[in-house]
Amino acid sequence: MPEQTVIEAVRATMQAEMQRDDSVILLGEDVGSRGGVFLASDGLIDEFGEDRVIDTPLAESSICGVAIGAAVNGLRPIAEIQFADFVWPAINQLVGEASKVRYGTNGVKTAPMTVRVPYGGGVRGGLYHSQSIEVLFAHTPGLSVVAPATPYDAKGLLASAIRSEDPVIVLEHKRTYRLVKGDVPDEDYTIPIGKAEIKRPGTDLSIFTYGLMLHYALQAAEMASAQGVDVEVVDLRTLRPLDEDAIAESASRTGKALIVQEDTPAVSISSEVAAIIGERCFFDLDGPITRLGPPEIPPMPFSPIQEAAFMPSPEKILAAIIKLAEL
Amino acid sequence: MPEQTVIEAVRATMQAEMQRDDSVILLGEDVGSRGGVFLASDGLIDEFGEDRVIDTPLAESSICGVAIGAAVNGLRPIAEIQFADFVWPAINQLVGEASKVRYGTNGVKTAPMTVRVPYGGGVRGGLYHSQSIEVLFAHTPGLSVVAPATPYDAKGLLASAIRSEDPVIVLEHKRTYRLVKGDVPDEDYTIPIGKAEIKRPGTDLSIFTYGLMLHYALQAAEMASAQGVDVEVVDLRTLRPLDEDAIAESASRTGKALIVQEDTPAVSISSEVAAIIGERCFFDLDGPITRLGPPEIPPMPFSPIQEAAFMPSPEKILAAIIKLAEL
Amino acid sequence: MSAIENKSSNTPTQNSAQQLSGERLVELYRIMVLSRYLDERVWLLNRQGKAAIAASAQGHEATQVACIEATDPSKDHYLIYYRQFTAMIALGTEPEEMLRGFLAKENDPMSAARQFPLHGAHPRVDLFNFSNVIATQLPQAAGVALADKLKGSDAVTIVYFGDGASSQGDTHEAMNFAGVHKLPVIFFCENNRYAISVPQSKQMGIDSLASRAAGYGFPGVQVDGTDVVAVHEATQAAVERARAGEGPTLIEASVERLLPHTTDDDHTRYRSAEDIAQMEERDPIKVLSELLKRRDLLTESEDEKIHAAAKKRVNIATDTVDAEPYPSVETMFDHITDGSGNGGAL
Amino acid sequence: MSAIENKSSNTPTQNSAQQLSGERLVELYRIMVLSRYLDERVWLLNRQGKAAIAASAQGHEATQVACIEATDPSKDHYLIYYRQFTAMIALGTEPEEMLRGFLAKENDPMSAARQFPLHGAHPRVDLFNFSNVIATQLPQAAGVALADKLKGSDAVTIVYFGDGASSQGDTHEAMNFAGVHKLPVIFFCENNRYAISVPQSKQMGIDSLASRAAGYGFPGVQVDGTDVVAVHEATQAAVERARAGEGPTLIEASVERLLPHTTDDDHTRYRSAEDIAQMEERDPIKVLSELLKRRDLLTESEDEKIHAAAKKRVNIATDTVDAEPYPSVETMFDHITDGSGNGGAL
Ligand SMILES: Cc1ncc(C[n+]2csc(CCOP(=O)(O)OP(=O)(O)O)c2C)c(N)n1
Ligand SMILES: Cc1ncc(C[n+]2csc(CCOP(=O)(O)OP(=O)(O)O)c2C)c(N)n1
Ligand SMILES: [Mg+2]
Ligand SMILES: [Mg+2]
Repeated sequence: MPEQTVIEAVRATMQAEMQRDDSVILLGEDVGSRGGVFLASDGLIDEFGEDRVIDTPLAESSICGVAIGAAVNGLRPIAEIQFADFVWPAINQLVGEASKVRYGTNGVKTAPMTVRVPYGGGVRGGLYHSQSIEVLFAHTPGLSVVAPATPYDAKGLLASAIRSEDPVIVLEHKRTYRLVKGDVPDEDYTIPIGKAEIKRPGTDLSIFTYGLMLHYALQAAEMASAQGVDVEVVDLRTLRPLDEDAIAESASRTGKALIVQEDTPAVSISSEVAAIIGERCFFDLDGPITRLGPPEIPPMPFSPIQEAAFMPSPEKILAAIIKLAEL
Repeated sequence: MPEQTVIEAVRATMQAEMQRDDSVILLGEDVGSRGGVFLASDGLIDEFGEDRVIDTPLAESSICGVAIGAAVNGLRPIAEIQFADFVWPAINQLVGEASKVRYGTNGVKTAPMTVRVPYGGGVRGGLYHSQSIEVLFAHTPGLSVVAPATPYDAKGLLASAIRSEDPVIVLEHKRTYRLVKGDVPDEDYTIPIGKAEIKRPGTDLSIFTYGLMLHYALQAAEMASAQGVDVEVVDLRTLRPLDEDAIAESASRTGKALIVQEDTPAVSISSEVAAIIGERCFFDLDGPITRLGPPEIPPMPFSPIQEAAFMPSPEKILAAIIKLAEL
Repeated sequence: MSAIENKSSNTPTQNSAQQLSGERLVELYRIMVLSRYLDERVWLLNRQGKAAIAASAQGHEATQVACIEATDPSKDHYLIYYRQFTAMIALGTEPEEMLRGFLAKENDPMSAARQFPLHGAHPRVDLFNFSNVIATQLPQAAGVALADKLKGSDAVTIVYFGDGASSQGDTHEAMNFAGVHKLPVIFFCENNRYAISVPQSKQMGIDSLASRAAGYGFPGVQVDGTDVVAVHEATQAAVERARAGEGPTLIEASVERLLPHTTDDDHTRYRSAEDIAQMEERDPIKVLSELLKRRDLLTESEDEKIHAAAKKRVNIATDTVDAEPYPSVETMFDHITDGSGNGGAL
Repeated sequence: MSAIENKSSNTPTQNSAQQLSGERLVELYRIMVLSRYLDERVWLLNRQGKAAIAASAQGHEATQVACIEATDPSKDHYLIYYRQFTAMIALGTEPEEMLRGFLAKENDPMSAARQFPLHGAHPRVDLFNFSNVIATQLPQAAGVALADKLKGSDAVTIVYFGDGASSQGDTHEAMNFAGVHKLPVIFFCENNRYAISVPQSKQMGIDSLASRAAGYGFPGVQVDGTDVVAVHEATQAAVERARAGEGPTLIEASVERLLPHTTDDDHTRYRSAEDIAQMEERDPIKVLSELLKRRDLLTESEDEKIHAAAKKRVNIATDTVDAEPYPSVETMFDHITDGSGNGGAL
């Protein structure tokens, strides 16, 4: 089983899906001869040509609007948004339109499309190359939102997204692209959308997280184990629909919930996970439902010192674990 | 003290603020001789002229982008988005830009602007004239978001918004415009942004809500009182920043929390309120943190039967009160 | 080809593939009259409290029938907005089907009463209108056309929009994308000089939208939208261009919005009495009826029969649909996502 | 006035208010050379791991100094994007101040190291750049100009954008709004034929952006962006128009992007060797240096002195800023909202 980085898994999956199905096309800014700014589509234009790997004009609303139209008319577009911070111009087409194609036509039309959105910080991106943009998508009925954190999950969830009959937003944490390596089987597989995974079983406390923070949480869990606290780490993986049963099961079992995210906390994924636990696990808990996130300031300063202060870290997570475990 | 509807209070407040301060201008679609589609600006063009009451081209991104530029250059624009469902094209200018003007320039520039957004359903608006759009705004550092539910609050919060040195999103529930009447003093007053209000004190259970649902919750509370349950109703009023202290105080005091909203629940205001309570009131609660909202389907069908089934109602709220009170 | 052309039936095009026959002209007139009666009925149903909202096509009928007539419904794609009432009828939507939308009945063919009338997707031709949000359909149309181009199909995509919609960023992005890729799409603007209350002079700093096409590298044509023959010719030329792989065309049809914006509007608030009065001469039904009579294609009594038949048809449809059931609550949970596991629950 | 004009210094404008003196030409050259050295230094600092990212203005220098020269920094407004490195210097930003942005130092004047270099707002002239998000500045510029118009000020707003930015909906909406209201704004496009790797042919279906202005009811001018005199004249005409209340102008300056898009890019991936090689002739420093010498405004030894002075200036600035402190963590909590109660907590 070859080891790949996340970005390698993304590239290989797009390639495999384009080989598998002629109707899969890729469109976005610089996805052609440049191969994408993160090289996610490196070489694909050589293999599939300009018709299927389309360098679009610099206009995200039309990238997504064109993807909707193409999807409705028989293709399976993968739209790449260059950085998550630039998805805002396309919100109208994604949240307003794509999400309701099936519902608004009572099932006559569907929009099988994938939107890949590199997001997140810790890359010296400053205010406009670091944002987490999951909240609105995760809130919107009719959309699915996945956020793989490992090369294995990146392949399985991206394949599911491309094969889905409905729009799927794929959030790829850009810091994980080259940082995170892992085994990825050559053979075809998918991971069902909507399923969390326990990435580390434990008994004393459950961490719920996703994206880059999964890796920090796993590191913190190791450190905590040295201090005698056995932490379970649940990778949400899909942000819409959230795997409510898996969340409730883990929180009820360990009795303590810590939710860790990189996005600012107010009205966010961590709010929803906390609400699910507060409603479903109330009688099983033996500690407050705790959230760890960055401060409520615009994410995130360009200054490396301030960026580090902004981001949750394994150390900050460890501190939150110990505090909650000692209650 | 004259009685006004919500829309009358909105109109009178804009008029008073424009009289008070020459730099206040109004811009949006049909705000001129049409007086706005809800007549919020009825007559204002006659009093203030075409320079200060600007019928814009049909383009929300530029309405908000122009407002930012005008605000940065000394005006205090009030931008009207005709229906909340049409705010999506402006997200880039509001969430991406306006929210970070002060922060991104280290305080050198500010954008004192107000964006009025009529939202919400129960008006036979179907999928595209009924949406609740508060989630993303309430999530975004740098923005303030208010959601007045009464004529008195509409005046006080709109005046605060217009006088704020930073961007404020004012969410006006369009169903309340003509439905809700109340006393509004003639004299000048403001209501601080960030303060919830207990609209009905009670001892057994706290309802947290806002917008149209406030009125349904108050009706439900009356009905519950006939069944011996004394319900407190907290009007959140400001959605960013949420009044965390008021929320925690009420929930801790009554020991039971019911959060009611019209927006679909996943990753929403009700998630955040539940998370605040789950973290801060854990040891004071004697029942699960309960949320009542519509089903997770695109909001909301045009069919009147389905629309009614979608919306929370006083009866549904009462049922949730009784269930939670009996635990 | 010059960037902007002005077309009217007084300047017949030489190379037009097919002139409209007298018979077809009368047939189009018949559809227009039916549309007008049905449109009036819908407005009445609103006043009776039965139809929550309606936008009227009165004044736009000639443009819409003539445009559809130049296309091929068996393969072409139509992205409409809320004002293509007549186009829907021309594409074969029965009056009963139209009314089911307005009355939010269970069997509304477009959206099963989830959406406003005329929104959703047509069950028999590729006509759709996903949302009320102005101009979103234009980039979608470019995408539809892109798919045809990649598939090697010679289908044409026609996308309708208003003068107000021209201001949206999406309109620009769509035309730009279509221009770069020379897509088989027709951008069809029904310019009635108003976006609700906002007159064209506050919407754009120019007199004719057609002039914008030059900025995207394809032709723009302005045409009198009350003139069936002129609209048909302009559309036919655009369709030929598109099918031949030569790229998009922007057509601007000048029409009048005879009624207020929707049943919720009162245009006397913002239109002068003269402006309202002058529209009478531009009523496309009047214009075409006079033309047909001038050309001896229609007698007064045939005209009366056409009107009587339309009226009767509308009465029957109203009675039928009025008696039909509303959707049940349960169906509102259908078709959110495919629910197969990929794409997930709700 | 014809919609598109092509200007170069070979066709001198008759009514130009003020011709550039030989002295000023040399002064502009001096700024361009300083900009070039500083720009090269920043690139080097990136390769040394000290500057996280840089976008270069190399190739755009002539356009930027000439444009600024035609404006009035004491009252005009400048909405830049990340490539107006030379414009910032021309507007009086000291090399130390520029470097503080690149090295994310505490005293970065634009944003206190919260933002990428060149983003934020200038402390002394009304120059700002709120975000990295392409084209958002254009509607903002229309708003700035609207405020001036309402206040009765004769200030002009200059907003810069690239060829890629022309595709965004915001660009269209801004030009349309400005055209309707005849706002005192200059839409200044630095067209370097590439948006990162996407060539102009994939960005638009036309050869010259200036042609779009006709669709908004104001003039568009295409100008050789390596030609200081031509850019100055075109800008001066636009400034006069704007100050006189006659409305916007679109200026398209054709330039070369001599380096890759940013320090993160490698343009050999997508540009042919010939395409890269041909740029040498269009290097604006070379072009202006030759012009000055041809006109006897500059000797070889004076030129060398200018280069030596610039180099020295950049060295001093580098040493100074390198030793300066980074911001403290605490300051990242400043200036989120005013915190007065109105506008809320945080
Ligand atoms: C994005 C958006 N903004 C605002 C509206 C509200 N609205 C509905 S129709 C309309 C006017 C449209 O005018 P035009 O495009 O000229 O079409 P017409 O109704 O005249 O046919 C407006 C402003 C909307 N539906 N979508
Ligand atoms: C909305 C948005 N989309 C994408 C990007 C990523 N991006 C940064 S610069 C750039 C190319 C800009 O090209 P152009 O406008 O021609 O300016 P140039 O860099 O050539 O001066 C892109 C795609 C962005 N910053 N903003
Ligand atoms: Mg119109
Ligand atoms: Mg460029």
